This record gives sequence, structure tokens and C-alpha cells, in this order.
Amino acid sequence: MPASGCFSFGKEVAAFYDLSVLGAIVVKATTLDERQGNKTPRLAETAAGMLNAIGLQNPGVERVIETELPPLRKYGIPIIVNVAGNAMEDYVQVVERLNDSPDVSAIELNISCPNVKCGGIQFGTDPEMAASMVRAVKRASRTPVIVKLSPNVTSISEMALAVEEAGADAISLINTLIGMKIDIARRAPLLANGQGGLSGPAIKPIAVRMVYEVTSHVKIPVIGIGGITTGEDVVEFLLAGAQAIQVGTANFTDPLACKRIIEELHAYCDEAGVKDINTLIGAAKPHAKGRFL
Amino acid sequence: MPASGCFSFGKEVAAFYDLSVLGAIVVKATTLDERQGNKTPRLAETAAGMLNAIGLQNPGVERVIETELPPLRKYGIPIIVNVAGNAMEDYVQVVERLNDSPDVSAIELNISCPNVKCGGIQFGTDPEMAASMVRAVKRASRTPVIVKLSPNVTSISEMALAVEEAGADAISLINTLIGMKIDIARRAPLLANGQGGLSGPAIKPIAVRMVYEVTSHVKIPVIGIGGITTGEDVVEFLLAGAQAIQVGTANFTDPLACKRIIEELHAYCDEAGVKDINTLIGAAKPHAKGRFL
Amino acid sequence: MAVQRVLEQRVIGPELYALTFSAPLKLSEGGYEPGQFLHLRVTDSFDFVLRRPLSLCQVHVERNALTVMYRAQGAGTRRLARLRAGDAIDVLGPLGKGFPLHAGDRRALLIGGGIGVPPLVELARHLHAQGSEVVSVIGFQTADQIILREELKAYGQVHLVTDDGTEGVRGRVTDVLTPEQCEGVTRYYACGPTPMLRAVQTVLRERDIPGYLSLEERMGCGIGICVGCVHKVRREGRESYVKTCVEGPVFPAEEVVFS
Amino acid sequence: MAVQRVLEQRVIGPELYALTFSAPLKLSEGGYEPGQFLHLRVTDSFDFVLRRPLSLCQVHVERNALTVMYRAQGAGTRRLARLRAGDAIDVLGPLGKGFPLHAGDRRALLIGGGIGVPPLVELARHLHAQGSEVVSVIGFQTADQIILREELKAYGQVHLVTDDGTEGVRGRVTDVLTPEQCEGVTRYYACGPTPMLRAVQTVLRERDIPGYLSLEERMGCGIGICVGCVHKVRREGRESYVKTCVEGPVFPAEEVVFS
Ligand SMILES: Cc1cc2nc3c(=O)[nH]c(=O)nc-3n(C[C@H](O)[C@H](O)[C@H](O)COP(=O)(O)OP(=O)(O)OC[C@H]3O[C@@H](n4cnc5c(N)ncnc54)[C@H](O)[C@@H]3O)c2cc1C
Ligand SMILES: Cc1cc2nc3c(=O)[nH]c(=O)nc-3n(C[C@H](O)[C@H](O)[C@H](O)COP(=O)(O)OP(=O)(O)OC[C@H]3O[C@@H](n4cnc5c(N)ncnc54)[C@H](O)[C@@H]3O)c2cc1C
Ligand SMILES: Cc1cc2nc3c(=O)[nH]c(=O)nc-3n(C[C@H](O)[C@H](O)[C@H](O)COP(=O)(O)O)c2cc1C
Ligand SMILES: Cc1cc2nc3c(=O)[nH]c(=O)nc-3n(C[C@H](O)[C@H](O)[C@H](O)COP(=O)(O)O)c2cc1C
Ligand code: FES
Ligand code: FES
Repeated sequence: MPASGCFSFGKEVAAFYDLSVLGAIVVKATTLDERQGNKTPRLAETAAGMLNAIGLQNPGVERVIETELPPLRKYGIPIIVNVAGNAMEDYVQVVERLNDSPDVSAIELNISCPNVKCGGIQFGTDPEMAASMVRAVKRASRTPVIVKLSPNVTSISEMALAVEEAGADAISLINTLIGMKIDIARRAPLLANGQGGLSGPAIKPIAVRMVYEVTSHVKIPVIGIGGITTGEDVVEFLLAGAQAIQVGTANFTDPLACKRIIEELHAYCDEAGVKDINTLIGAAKPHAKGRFL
Repeated sequence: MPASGCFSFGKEVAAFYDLSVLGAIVVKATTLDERQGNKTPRLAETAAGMLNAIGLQNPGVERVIETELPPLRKYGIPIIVNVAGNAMEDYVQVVERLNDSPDVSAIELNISCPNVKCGGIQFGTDPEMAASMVRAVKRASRTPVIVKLSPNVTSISEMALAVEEAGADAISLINTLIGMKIDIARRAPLLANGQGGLSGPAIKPIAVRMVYEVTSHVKIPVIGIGGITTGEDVVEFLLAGAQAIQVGTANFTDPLACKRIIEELHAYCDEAGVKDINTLIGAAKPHAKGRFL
Repeated sequence: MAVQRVLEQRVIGPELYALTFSAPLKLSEGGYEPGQFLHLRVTDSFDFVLRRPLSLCQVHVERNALTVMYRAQGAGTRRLARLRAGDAIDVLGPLGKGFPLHAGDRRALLIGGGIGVPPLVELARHLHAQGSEVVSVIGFQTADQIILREELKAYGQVHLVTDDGTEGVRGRVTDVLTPEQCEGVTRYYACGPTPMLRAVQTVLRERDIPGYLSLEERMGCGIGICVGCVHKVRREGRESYVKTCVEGPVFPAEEVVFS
Repeated sequence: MAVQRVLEQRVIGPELYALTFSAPLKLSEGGYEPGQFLHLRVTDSFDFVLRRPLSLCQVHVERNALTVMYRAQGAGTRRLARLRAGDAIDVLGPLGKGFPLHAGDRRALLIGGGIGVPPLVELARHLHAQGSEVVSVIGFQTADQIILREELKAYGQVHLVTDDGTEGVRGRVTDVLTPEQCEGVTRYYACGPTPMLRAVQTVLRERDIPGYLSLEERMGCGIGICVGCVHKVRREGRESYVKTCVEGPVFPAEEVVFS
């Protein structure tokens, strides 16, 4: 039961529970060089959600490999590194550096972060650019490449088909929706960055719809993300066709969220008589064929 | 203070308060012929929002003109008719029929309804098709044409510029986002229609962002819509650049919503010392120039 | 519509509650019909953008209070179950069209399934008051779900049915609707889950008894503006979707089309 | 972290509240520092996806309870103000790095502005206990906002400042930080709004007094995973954003960069 990019590099949550219960861990976006990120405020609360404009603050791939990943080894779970950058070469270079790390199980290509000015987002909204990015990264990467798509597009299926065609091993859906909150006292956008990414329960219906739609078009596995807070939310994403899920914002509300959600999922399966959780995958589709990972 | 397409044809709310307090009334989508709409369930609740898949149920333009509009005259407020259809000719024909009604102050072109199978939504996501639709309707219409855009697009500014260029008199932002909820007990989408339109407070940050963005690009007035529930929400949309707003879902939670929101807005202005509400419009922009309607 | 006070919340079975609150209107002045519903705002939180429709079950004119009975099945009703005496509750209604009374009716048959039984109590009281004989057939899944039996007995004979036979007749309410049982019935009134209504409609159409069905559709506004709550009816040979919140929830049985 | 019980909610001024609840840890075993914060979940509703950070104000070891004091300014704190004794509250913490104590300090200057005063009380108690002389300078907008004056007096001299002069000295806290007043001060500790912290930092840097600032940034997780709460610090000549929830909220004054 993979956790998401809202986990930093894991060590903080490890103070709350043993991370080995997780299906995998997706670490925070990593760029070639260290990034300072955006000015503050970076966070705003919204109805059933939040906006963030972190701006990819991270210590750079070198330090991630040296100091952040090795402590995660002891949990014996796959480590997925979320990769971001501006130009295509940035991505490729990060991926090449990650090839040298024994700790990396897969790459999650973040072509969908709405909070970086130059680049990033174009790759996430243009099918052809996304495809060429995926091809370049696939050529460079030793490990499987998961492509994380942006929901801020007219046709998510078109994007998904483009990256599948280009060789993506899996797709993560969804990153945040672009939103804004205005501080009426200051008469200015609340976030220093102006706009930010909307996450949390508010976006769950959009995420479920996109997972349902994309899994009806592509054959590669889809990882569902967006507003997952309970075990039943996981069931909803599985029924929509997701083969795995990630939990973001819920970790902020409750540091034990991932652990609790896994327990709730097991409890649900016991109660509903679900012996094999894979039978849930895509079962809400008209002609559920029961696809398996 | 205009109210929105979640008001049916007004008479039900008139039982709760005198509609003449409203700035205008936007009646439910009207099509050429009567429409039965979608099967039930048509509604689902989501976190801070709801999904609907009504499917444009309405009695057809003829009956709207004859029986629905005349009773609204007595309130002395502008009546805006939301127009929908499948093909371009449908729209044009509805608009031509509406020319004959003395009750219609403006047309709101609904090229963004996600709940009708054939047509509608294409016009809402393709700038060129949207522009040609607007041109055709502008030619046909006696009254100003407001174009209601769909948020389910990669670039809302591109859409807005296209319809402005094509002659739109104003833009309404936003219609619902496409979402889905799965009934985990039935293992099927909860709505009979599968997907539906997400509205309510959950989508407010997306709507504010789009209003802010579009009003930075177009010169025609923008009407803000999406999750407005309080007077302060209205202030947020005005600061983002909207010149008017519409209230949808909040009317379902509270039949008095529009009246209450107007009162709250007045109370806010009194408290904050805002003498002319127009000074709020766009005031959250870096170089607020104070544009007026 | 207004914010009311909760007067009492009582557990009446597993996940079953009776909630009594001050009435949004002066009950002594009438203005309500059995079979109408109240549209309750769960809390003032955005967690519940939609209100919850619950049937008017009991009217306490002297206390100017109303009681609804409900099953805490989903998030909203579970939250309602946390209300305590003294809490505020935003109540819209009574709304919709209730069960029409026909003064000349000799014998009325009331059919209720599970949490569809509550609106029948106030109906029974009115029928009884106008001199009609009242016979109730009420069905539940199992014995511990039984509600309102004694209340209905106050107005006439009650036939009890349970799915599993733990009490009363084992089976479905329609099993009790034999020709003998229906002998002399001038009109029926039914409220319950859709499959039950459909079966009741079929059986009693065969017996040529006119009646009313109270339908349960998901509601948004409850006042006719969202067009979410429609059900298909046939009128003058023409089928169309009508709003159950304003034209219903009670409809003449012969109009109702189940698809 | 765990769900705690509210023991008391007291109004201590206009929109000002003192909330006392059972402690998430055994206080007799220590494990907390003055200046740390508690991260409170407002309700279990989605209306408040983010917790609210409030400084540890008073520690009641005998009752194993904690008090926070806060201004109900926005939706979340207004909702917190509705809590009553017996209600449940989800408390994370104490979190972050508090005010470090330096055993040899002769004279400590505590500077608090408005709702930044609460964390100074527990700090004053600790300083007093280790034998440091405590001098507090606390500023408020107006007389009716004054909180914790008596509590601080228990540990030393208190200088009161109000913006409008309704009580104490009229002006800002920095107006009191004259060279004479700072005479003999070995260290200072400040908590309050950012403009105050910036002014204090400037004035006391001139006086060559080392100190600590408690920063207020918008927080998400409170435990270091969202990277939302950063503030700029300068260390070894290099500026970078650090997380105030885990590396702060208290920082050595000389590190803190205000932009
Ligand atoms: C006219 C009418 C009268 C009713 N009277 C009663 C009554 O007296 N006692 C009683 O226990 N129940 C009654 N119901 C059903 C009751 O409204 C639902 O059980 C309740 O709304 C479920 O809400 P929830 O929060 O538990 O479920 P959730 O699943 O959280 O609800 C989500 C949404 O779906 C709607 N919904 C879910 N289930 C139903 C359902 N079965 N019928 C209608 N809407 C539903 C909710 O209203 C809400 O909008 C009545 C329904 C209608 C239409
Ligand atoms: C370490 C720390 C200690 C604090 N201690 C206290 C205290 O002891 N007493 C007290 O009254 N206040 C204290 N504050 C400020 C307090 O956290 C905010 O006043 C509170 O979060 C505002 O929430 P709201 O629901 O009223 O406002 P809303 O506007 O509804 O809050 C929306 C979001 O913005 C955040 N936010 C809004 N204003 C502030 C602010 N000034 N600082 C930080 N986050 C903010 C909220 O936490 C929330 O995430 C402290 C802040 C920090 C960072
Ligand atoms: C504070 C914050 C930081 C995030 N950082 C990243 C990131 O570095 N890389 C990435 O791909 N997604 C990032 N995301 C997006 C999440 O991984 C996730 O796709 C999104 O939040 C939706 O899921 P949720 O609703 O469960 O939070 C971030 C989200 C938040 C709220
Ligand atoms: C039940 C329902 C019906 C709607 N019908 C229409 C419609 O007929 N025409 C239209 O342009 N928009 C329609 N909308 C969209 C709303 O007008 C509005 O754009 C959207 O709901 C966002 O605003 P809100 O969050 O305030 O509801 C409908 C929305 C809902 C919830
Ligand atoms: S519930 Fe809205 S029209 Fe009936
Ligand atoms: S509040 Fe999340 S990192 Fe500090």
C-alpha cells in the first residue's frame, strides 16, 4: 500500500510507526541541484482540502542518494523516487544519478508539479512533450518508470495513452489541481506564489473519475492518488481500476494515516468477505474482467 | 448580485423570499425540445461538494418562454436564460426563439455541461469550436451573450480569449468539474450516468484561480461561480477580478442562501469601510487598476 | 425553515433512532400532512452539503414538536445520531405532498417496510380520526428491527412480517396481501424500499385496489430547484420525470413507473 | 499523539480563550520544553484538513494537563472555542524545539507580544527555577487584551506596554528595551508577531545581547513532512529555508533572516 510524495523522506513518520507496514514509499520530488523552494506562506487551507506551493524544496539528488535513502533500507520496502526538473536534460541527469543508487526501486516522473515556474508543467499538459520526456527517461533509467500525470488537462486519457505508448511502466494519477485562495484582509493571494496545488478530500471525485477513465484506455497499471483518507476511499479507487494507491494530504492531518488506512482496508475486506484484494480492481466497471497486477 | 443555474425557474425560491433582492436570475438550461434528463440517482454528496448528472431536464424553449419566464417579470430583475443543446443549430434555434420573448435580458451560452452525451462538451473544450459557436449565436441573438466556460480544460485563458475574440459579451466561470463517486456496496458508479459534475465549496479554489487568470487576459466582464456560500466568498471572487457572481450549490443547502449572501456582503462592506463595491474588483492583482463594469 | 432545538434523541433499535425537536411551524394551526418529509441539515459543516430527508413520523401538538425515526446508515445519519437534547438543528419543512385522505374510505391498508414504517403512524392517526378502519402490514428484516408496532396497534390491526421469521409471519409483506386479507380494502398506502413498493404495486393492481406509494429518491434541495430527485410517472399515457420533493414523495400508485 | 479530554475552556478576554486538556504524555516524566507547541486537530470534519499549532502555555504536572491560550481569529480557532469540558480533542505534541535554558544566565529578558505571550509563562517558571532573574516585557494592542501579567509577575518584574496606552507604557515593546533596561541582561527570549520579532532582533543585536526568537509560520503537518512551514536562516554564511516545526519554532536570534 504505497504512500505518497507527502512523506518527505520518511524519517519523520518513522517516529510514529514502523514503515515496513507500507507497500512502498515515494519520497519527495528530487531535482538535480538543491532547491530552496518558494517563499512563504506556502500552505493554505480550503474546504475539504489545502493548497500548497512548496516549489520542490529538496537537497538535490546527490544528497538524497547519500543521506536520505540509505536509512530507509531497513524497512525492506520498495523506494520510489519522485523526479522533477526544468528541462529534459535535468530529468535525465537525475535519473542517471539514481541508477547508481542501490536503494531505488522505481522512478516516479513528476511532470505535473504546478508550483515551479519554468518547465515541469508543460511536459504535463502536452501529450507529445510528455511522450518525448518519457522516452528519454526510459532510455536512461535502470528501474521502472512511473509517470505522474497532471489533472489540469482537457483529456487525461490522451495524456495517459501518450506516455504508455512512449514506454511508461505505470501511471500515477493525480497530482494537484491548480487553485488559488485570496486573503481578503490583505487583498492579495494568500500564497506567496499566488497559485498553488489543490489536494485533499475535495479532489477525490476528480481523481476517481480520471482513474476510471484512464484505466479504461491503458493497459499499464495505474496508481490512484487524491484525497484518500480512509480504507473505504482505497476501495473506491481500486473499484475504479487503480492497482495501488498513494496517500498525500491525509498524512498531514494524521501522521498515522497510512498505517490506519491499511488497517481499515484489511478490516473492510474481512467484513465484506473479500479474500483477494485484486478482485476489487476495476470491479466497478460495466464489464469488470478482474485484471491483475 | 446574480444567482445561478441552480435555481430552476425561480418560483420555488420565491416562496422563501422576494426575488427582487437579486441582481439577476439565471434560469436552468433550456434546450430546443423538452428533455427528460438522465436516470436516477442524479446526485451524490462528496467532501465539501456534490456531483450532479441531471442531464439538462427542461420543458423546452417554447414552454420556458410561455409559462416559466412571465411569472418572473414582477421582480423587475434581469432574466438570463442558460441555453444548451447538442449541435450548433440547436443553440441558434433556441436563441432565435428567445429573441421573441420580452423577458430575456441576456443569454448564457452553456457550452460546458458535462452531463449530456452527444455534443455540448466539445464546444466547451476546443477553442475553435467554441469561437464558431459564439459567432453563430452572437449573430442570432438580440440580447447580450454570456459564455459559460468549462473548467475541464488545459488552458482556460485560451478558451476565454477565443470566445472574447468571437464576440462574447461576458464570460461565466466556472461550470462543474467532471468527477465520479463509486458506491462501494454496489461496486458501481453511484450516479446512473457514471460521472457527474462536481460543484460546491470543494471547487472554489479552482474557480478563484480561473477567474484571476482569465481576468488578467480578457477585457470583457467575468462572472465568478463555484462554491460561493458566504459574503466573504463573494469578496474573494471580486478581488480575483469577477464583476459579478452566481451562487449554485449553496441554494440547495440553504434556500435562503442568495439573500443571506447579499446581506453578508453588505455587512462586510460596511465593516471593512468599502463604500463602492466596484473598488474590490480585481484588487488582489499585483497592479490592481480598479476596472469598472 | 429555521433552527430548531433537539428535545430528545432515543435509541429505538440497533442503529435506529427517534429524534424529537421543536417544530418549524405552529402545529396547532395544522399545515402539515402525514407522509410529508423534513429536510434536515446534518451540521453546519461542509462535510454535508446536502440535507437529509426524513419522514414526519409523530406530531406532538401540545409540545409543538415533531419526531422522525431513522436508521443511522451513512455518514450523515450517523452524525445526526450524535445530537443531544439542547443541540440546534436546522429543519426545512414539512415539505412535499403527503398521503391524501379520502373521507369515505371504509378500510385502509397501510403497508410499511423497515424504515418506511415511520410515516404510516401519523397517517394511521388521521385515518382513524376520520373513521376509517386501519389495517397495517409491516415488514422488517429481523425481530430486533421492529419499530412502531404498538403505535400502529393503537389505530387498528397490525400484521407483522420478518424476512427471517424471527417474529410474526416469515416472508415479505406481499405474502400477507392475500385476496382474503384485502377483502373490503378501499385504499392502500405504502412506504418502504423500492423493491417492496414495486411488488406491492403489482399485487394490489391485480386486486384492483387503488393506493398511494411514497417514493424514496436521493434529494438535493428538497424544494424543487435542483431536479435531482425525479421519478418516472405515467400521466395521460405519457411518461415523464417529476420531482418527488414537490410533487411527491407520495404518488398515486397507478402513476408510478418502475424501470 | 492521542485523543485527549478537554478539562476546561475559559474566556480570558475578548476572543481570548484558555483551553486545558489532559496531556498526551506523562508530564511527571518531563519530555517537554517551554516554547514547544501542540498541534491540535480542530474537529474530525474535513472542514479543517490542517491542524492548528498553539504554544504550550502552562503545564499542570499534578493533574497531568496542559493549557494553551489563544485568540479565536479564524474559522479553526473559533471552532476550538466551542469545545467544552468533557469533549474529545486530538492533540499532537508537544512538538518542535523550545527555548533552550542556559544554567549560568543571571538575568533573562522575556519579550512577548499579544498572543505570543503564552509560551513565556512556562519559560519564566523554568528560568526562575534555575535561579535566573526574569524580567518580562509584554505588549498588547489595548488594555482588555492583557493576559498572563499576574502569572509572569510570580517569576519577576513585568513591564507592560500597550499600543494605545490604555494601560502600562504607551508604545511598542522595543520602546522599553532601552540600554538601561537591558543592563545586565545575559539573554533574551521573544515571541510575538513578525514585525515585533524583527524590531526586537535589531534593537538587541545593537545591544549585543544573544537571544532566541519563536517564529510563527503557517504549518501543515507539524512533524517535518510537508515542508510548508519554512523560515529563512543564515548558518555559516549560507542562507536556507528550514522547517520551523522541527528545527523551530525557536531559533537563535542571530540565525533568523527576515526578508
Ligand atoms: C422522502 C423521503 C423520506 C425518508 N424518510 C426516512 C425516514 O423516515 N427514516 C429513514 O431512516 N430514512 C428515510 N429516508 C431515507 C433517508 O433520507 C436516507 O437514509 C438518508 O438520507 C441517508 O443519509 P446518510 O447520511 O445516512 O447516507 P449517505 O450515504 O452519507 O448519504 C449521501 C447522500 O445520499 C442520500 N441518500 C443515501 N441513501 C439514501 C436513501 N436510501 N434515500 C434517499 N437518499 C439517500 C443522502 O440523503 C445524501 O444526500 C427518506 C428518504 C426520502 C427521500
Ligand atoms: C509554533 C506556533 C505557535 C503558536 N502559538 C499560538 C498561541 O499560543 N496562541 C495563539 O493564539 N496563536 C498561536 N499561534 C498562531 C495560531 O496557530 C493561529 O492563530 C491559528 O492557527 C489560526 O487558525 P484559525 O483557524 O484561527 O485561522 P484560519 O485562517 O482559519 O487558518 C487557516 C490556516 O492558516 C493557518 N494560520 C492562520 N493564521 C496563522 C498564524 N497567525 N500563524 C500560523 N498559522 C496561521 C492555520 O493554522 C490554518 O492552517 C501559533 C503559531 C505557531 C506557528
Ligand atoms: C505539500 C505537498 C507537497 C507535494 N509534493 C509533491 C512532490 O514533491 N512531487 C509530486 O509528484 N507530488 C507532490 N504532491 C502531490 C501529492 O503527491 C498528491 O499527488 C496530491 O497531493 C493529491 O493527493 P492527496 O489529495 O492525497 O494529497 C505534493 C502535495 C502536497 C500537498
Ligand atoms: C444540480 C445542478 C444543476 C446545474 N445545472 C446547470 C445548468 O442547467 N446550466 C449550467 O450552465 N450550469 C448548471 N450547473 C452548474 C452551476 O450553474 C455552477 O456553474 C456550478 O454548480 C458551480 O457553482 P456552485 O459551486 O456554486 O454550485 C448545475 C449545477 C448543479 C449542482
Ligand atoms: S430535491 Fe431538488 S428538485 Fe427535488
Ligand atoms: S509543518 Fe510540515 S514540515 Fe513543518
